[in-house]
Amino acid sequence: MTGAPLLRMTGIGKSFLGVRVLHGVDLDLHAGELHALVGENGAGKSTLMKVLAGVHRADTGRIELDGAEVSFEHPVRAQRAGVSTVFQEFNLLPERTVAQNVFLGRETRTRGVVDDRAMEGATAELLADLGLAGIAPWSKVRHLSVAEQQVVEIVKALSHDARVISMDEPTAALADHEVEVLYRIIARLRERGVGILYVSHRLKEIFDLADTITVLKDGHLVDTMAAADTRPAELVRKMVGRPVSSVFPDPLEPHGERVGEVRLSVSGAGNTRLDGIDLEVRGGEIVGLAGLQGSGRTEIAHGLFGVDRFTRGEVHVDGRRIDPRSPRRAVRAGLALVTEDRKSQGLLLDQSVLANARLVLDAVPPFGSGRRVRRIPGILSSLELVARGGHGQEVRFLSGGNQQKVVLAKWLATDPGVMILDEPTRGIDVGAKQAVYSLMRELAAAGVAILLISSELPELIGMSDRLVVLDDGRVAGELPGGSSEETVMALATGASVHREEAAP
Amino acid sequence: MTRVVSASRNLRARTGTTGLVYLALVIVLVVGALFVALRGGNLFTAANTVDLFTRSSLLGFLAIGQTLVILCRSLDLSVGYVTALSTMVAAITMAGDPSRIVLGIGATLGLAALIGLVNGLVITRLRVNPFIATLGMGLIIKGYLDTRFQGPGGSIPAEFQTFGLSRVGVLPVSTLVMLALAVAVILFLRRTRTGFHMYAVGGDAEVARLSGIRPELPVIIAHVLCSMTAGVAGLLLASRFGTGNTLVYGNGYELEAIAAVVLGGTYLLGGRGGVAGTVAGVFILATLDTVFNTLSVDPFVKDVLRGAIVIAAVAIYARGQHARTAVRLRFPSGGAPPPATVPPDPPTSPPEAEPAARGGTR
Amino acid sequence: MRASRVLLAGAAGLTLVLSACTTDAPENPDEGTAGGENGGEMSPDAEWFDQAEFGTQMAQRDIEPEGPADEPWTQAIEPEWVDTSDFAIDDPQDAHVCFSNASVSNPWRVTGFITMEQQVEALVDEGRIGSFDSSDAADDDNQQISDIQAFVDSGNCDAIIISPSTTATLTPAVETACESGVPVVVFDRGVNSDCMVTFIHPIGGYAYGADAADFLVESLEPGSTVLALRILPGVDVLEHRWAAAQEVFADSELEVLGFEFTEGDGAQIKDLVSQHLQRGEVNGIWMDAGDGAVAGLEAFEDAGQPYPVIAGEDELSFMRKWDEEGLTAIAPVYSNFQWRTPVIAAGMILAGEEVPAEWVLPQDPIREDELDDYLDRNSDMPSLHYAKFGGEDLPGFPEAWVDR
Amino acid sequence: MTEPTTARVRFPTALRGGTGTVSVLLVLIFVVIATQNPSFFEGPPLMAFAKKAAPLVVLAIGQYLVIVSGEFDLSVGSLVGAQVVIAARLIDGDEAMTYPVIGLMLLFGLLVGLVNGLVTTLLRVPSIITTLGTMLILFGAVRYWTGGAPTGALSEGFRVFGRHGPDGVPVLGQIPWALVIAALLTVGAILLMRSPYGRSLMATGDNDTAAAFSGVRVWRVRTLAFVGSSLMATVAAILIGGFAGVTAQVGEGLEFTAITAVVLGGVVLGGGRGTVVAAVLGALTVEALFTLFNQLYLPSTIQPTAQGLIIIAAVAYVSRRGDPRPPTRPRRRPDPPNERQLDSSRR
Repeated sequence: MTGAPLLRMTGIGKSFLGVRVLHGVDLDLHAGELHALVGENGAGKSTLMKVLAGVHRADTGRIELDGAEVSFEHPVRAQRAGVSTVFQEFNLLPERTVAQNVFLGRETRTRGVVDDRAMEGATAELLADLGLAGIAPWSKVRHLSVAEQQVVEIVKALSHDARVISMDEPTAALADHEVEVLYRIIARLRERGVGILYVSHRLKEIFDLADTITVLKDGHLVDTMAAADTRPAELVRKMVGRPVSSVFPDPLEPHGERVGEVRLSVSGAGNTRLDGIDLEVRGGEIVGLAGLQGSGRTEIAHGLFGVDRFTRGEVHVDGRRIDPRSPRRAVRAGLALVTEDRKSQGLLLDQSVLANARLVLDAVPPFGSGRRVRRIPGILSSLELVARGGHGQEVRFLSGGNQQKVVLAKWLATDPGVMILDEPTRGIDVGAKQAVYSLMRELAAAGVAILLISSELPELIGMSDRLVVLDDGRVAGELPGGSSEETVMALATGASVHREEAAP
Repeated sequence: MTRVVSASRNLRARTGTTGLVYLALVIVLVVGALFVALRGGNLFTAANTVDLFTRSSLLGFLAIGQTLVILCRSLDLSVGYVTALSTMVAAITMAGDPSRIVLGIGATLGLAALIGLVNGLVITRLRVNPFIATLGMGLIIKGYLDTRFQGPGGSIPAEFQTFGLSRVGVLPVSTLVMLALAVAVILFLRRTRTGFHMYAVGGDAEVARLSGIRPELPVIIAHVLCSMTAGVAGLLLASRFGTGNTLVYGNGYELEAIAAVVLGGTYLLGGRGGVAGTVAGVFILATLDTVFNTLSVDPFVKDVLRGAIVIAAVAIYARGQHARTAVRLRFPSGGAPPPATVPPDPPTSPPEAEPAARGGTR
Repeated sequence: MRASRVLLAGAAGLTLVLSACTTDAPENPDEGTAGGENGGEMSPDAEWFDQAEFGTQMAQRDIEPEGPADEPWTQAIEPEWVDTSDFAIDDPQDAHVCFSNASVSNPWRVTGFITMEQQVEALVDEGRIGSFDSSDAADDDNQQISDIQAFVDSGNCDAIIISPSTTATLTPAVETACESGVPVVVFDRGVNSDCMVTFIHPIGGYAYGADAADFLVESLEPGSTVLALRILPGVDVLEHRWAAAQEVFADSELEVLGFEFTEGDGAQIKDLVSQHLQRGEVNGIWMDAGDGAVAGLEAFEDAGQPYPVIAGEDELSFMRKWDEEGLTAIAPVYSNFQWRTPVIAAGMILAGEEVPAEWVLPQDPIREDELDDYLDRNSDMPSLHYAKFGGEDLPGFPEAWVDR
Repeated sequence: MTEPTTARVRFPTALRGGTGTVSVLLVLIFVVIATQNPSFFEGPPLMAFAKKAAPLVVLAIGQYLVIVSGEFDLSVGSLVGAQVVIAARLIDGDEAMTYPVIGLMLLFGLLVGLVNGLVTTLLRVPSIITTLGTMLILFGAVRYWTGGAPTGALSEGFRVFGRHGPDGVPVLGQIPWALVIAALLTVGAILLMRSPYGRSLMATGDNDTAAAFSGVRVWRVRTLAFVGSSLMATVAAILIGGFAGVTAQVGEGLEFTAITAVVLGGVVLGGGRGTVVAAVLGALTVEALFTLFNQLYLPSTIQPTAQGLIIIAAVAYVSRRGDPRPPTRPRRRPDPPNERQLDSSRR
């Protein structure tokens, strides 16, 4: 990479609520380069991208495009300047067509009227350029699969004649074979001289794709290096900043009555998105559910919890067969589910901490059981919840970590026998993460059976006693705790090989 | 059962809700004609056809405007009052003088637009819930009308009465104007940026904002246009009355218009639907009225039937929308292992075929 | 943000202040809104007061109508007979009569419409008409215009009866109906046209309002206070009643406390009367329509005050209350039996018989001496029935009115 | 969204969400009334005010339950009218029928609420349409049944609740039963909102997905809210019928007045925010406003204008007051196709 950079960010700093999340980060991006931005959750990658996209304004630092300083007050300013962003959340209107979404806000006009044909044509061209002629520009977005929607997002970014595209975990929602498509798209973009800023947790992708890697940690720039000269282990060490093992607390001495008993067993369970799921979790055990996004981890949690019902197979909790037809039944059977989407599925944002924490007790008989309700303040303080307004504080004013503690308190209040944690540390800070880890250990020691779902492999490996690896809706295999990431990934992705072989 | 469901789902996939609404219209026409025939009548006489069209025009104007507002995820409960005010403004401005017709139209639409602007600003700038903002605006206008006018007033010149009373064949002029306006608004929604942005703001204001749309603007424009269509409705009423009448606000036009819009398949929470469906919704209601009239149904039974039919129709649409959520299925309910082609490599499969295929498997 | 907050607070405050200001600011007389407190300068609104018409109606009260006294619905005051032989048809027993009704949205109209249906049955039995069809516009002028148009277009109607919902707005539609060549009968509220064969109505709103107001003037000491309770603004028949009352009160020494619009809702009436009673004596109540009169009287009971002198209507719950409590009262009448006349007129027209061009029916208030008689005659009838409904001789009596 | 909000956080909870605003407005109105008519606060007139306001308070409580769960109930006005007419027709002046008919009215209210609730939750018809439909159906059906105008008469026993009360109380004169009933229902509603059901209701209005994930049977909770609203409308009908007897127009437009009252109390349309007390204060404020207009001899025709201005101003003030959220609900995500949202009518 020689010559002047296409994009140069220097000394970018940003604070939220008085907490600094970026400390003077520098980053250069050249034309045709793929620059990977890595780091743990909360390291500041997304914030940096949002600063670049014009969603947030940096408190300090400057951004130069082609050597000229730019300032983006609004995402549209950034887009006009040729900096487009593919966010993690879809920014599409499901009721509008692909072409209408791609050109939203700057619809093509011919003689003063919006020209759908022209937009569709242009979209088709963009799609064809990427070798994706299969998506019809006139189909409504809600008819598309996740992967297709992801492609539409990229096309939308491209349609601005973008010279810089930043992508925030673009493969997060994609199945393995769909990732291939993304690889092809990225290759084309680079041929055209587009600079790509790429955020991902998946090391494989990073080493497959990146020219340069920048590591962020706790908002600080750790290092920027050429991918070719970097070894994965070295990268992980830089990301974590300390030996991996020390991050996760050690198991505690078990003291619960039910330790060792099978508390949750699933056999032959399936529905339209899962098949032949066999699973067993014992009291005191943490079982990790590994697998790529979309491999069926969350679906298992939802199946157990009666959100999406299993249509086949059996579920036993503490030896009793249960039919989880609704969350209510699951709760009564002693299950708890910490959902992955905290805000939309877990919290009542306008209600107080206390109202959230006692919600399940209020919703499921024995209603509002006084003894359990009285324990809630104790649970909240043992979780070290920080709320300036006390327990009457509305949850929406809390930080992500404290919000997650409220969700945990809500479930702890029910004294669950089996706890399912779906991405329990997503989007929360390091301190809160530690609290979650310690809590899991304590619960396990007390005899709770824990099923842990996480996209962060180190976390999954570090916390789990056993790992059940899923691939495309089925159990691909089981691994002992402490297995290497490579083994897990091989199992999680290996099934695609089988499938190809099995195909007629 | 399953077969019927999947057939209707396939149909829906091809034609969308609007197709379903027109199907409902046809069903209402056929069933209505059958009932009338059983009583020895004929629903499709020239007289009944004229009646049906005439009934549709007034509601049509109001419902077209309401569609725009609802598309933007707003609501306008003031249209009945704006209509009443407009009849007075038109009649008093024209004062029976043909040379003042243009002035009267201008004054009416101008005032209506101004009211819509205030509605839009109160909703977007002062962030008052549209329900309350427009209800309040309605009360304000009601108070003004009751205080300022005592009963009918003004006079509409005979030339302008052609708008309300003349017809071409079986088509009243007002219906033609209503249909022309519907076409214009359809074009507005499909061919202008503002129209596109209305869908965007109604669908997801945040996505719209991130795409560089000022989310307030489409909402304000929708309210202005909605009030103006209420103004046109007022002009129509005035031309039919030959005078202005304040008391028309008591006729519950706003709720009927909302019912027509929702019957037309427009989603009450915005972002989905359109004027074509609304026109069908209006014709459904007008057909019901004509059928009830031809059958001499008791006026109170009319209300009962109307209420029940609106609920039933919306319930049917709601079922359809529920089934439409795209779900990727790996395993058909039988639990057979996934064939290698499912899920297909998405970018290379024709997406149009997908909903139908999904409909079939469930 | 801050600025607009101030703005809002200001707007709210301003509203309060403005509303407070109106207390003593005199109304703009041009606006014609006789507001609450300025009852002292009583004079009728120009818009609704027609001195000539007022005079005519005052005179008509004292004219002996032509026709049999026991059938007031066939009587007419100073009729000008017109020839209808052009409209005569060969077989009236097959004639189809169409009726466009404004609505049956109040008890008076409900009672009247039952009477009309019973009259139709009687006429059909007599073979004077063949069949009858009605449409109901639910008080929607536009709907009624469509209804009339539908009758005209259908070509099935041998006569069209119209009870217009609003005088001014229905005029073009009635004219269209006239132009179709079918005989048109208009009753109750009129239209601004004389194209119809006959226009049937009782003497009118001025007479009604004056009957009530005259009674109050006679029965109350000078200087007594009177409260006027009205239903809605802008409805001509009601406005005429009030205009006449204003005319009468202006010449009297009664103090009119003001008027209130009640929408005919008992709860509103009772609340408004209670509030007036909190502020001072009310000696008389004038009402432009009697429904809800009982609620108004209850306000006096609940406040522990003596009953006022009251002008109600010939509605039965009021008349029974009057009887039970021995009130000083009058029941002005807007003759409900007028609902019989249009169908009879239609039958006469189709038979080619002469009818009055303007068929003015008698309209006599019920006074104390007639009270027992009318209560007797209507003893089976429910409340919200009108004493002078005039259907005692019809075949369906009394079940049709009792079981509604 | 996450701006520092220390200033607001220090506000006592009771003053947030509009309760403060409506209290101030109510006091302001009472002060103006007092300047116009000092005798207003002398017992009897105040009790007369309470008697008149009680039905709206009861209706506002019912409407509050529905609004806080994220829905609307437009059918209450028609229901009040229907219930009064039913009572008059069935009692027909017969004292012995009073209590059986009241029982029947409550059953009918229950039925209407169930229909509203189940159609909204299970058939997924937006509540504004459902209740608009029931409004039309009730309006038409009752009039069809009685031939257009109410028939029959209420018994004195029936009218006691809305019209009378224990007499001879010092200073106040008579304490209307209506006031007692409204007060009891207010207390009951406050307790209800503190009960597990009330908390589940509030949770449903805030975020029905999260509530369902926590084991709340969303459809049931919402349906019960509609039942509550209809039962309250029935009680209001008993009070209104008792207060003023039967007239043809009874109940008309009450649904909008009730919604106005609730919103004026700062209860947010869309659900999840606001208190019973705020709704009750809102109802009192609306009634006080009507009284004020009257005391000021404001021409009754201009009253709607003032009412409209004050409602808009009050709601604008509440929504301006430091709520950093946009007025709409948290934005709707395009549902990721492989993760269906849990929703109310799944089960």
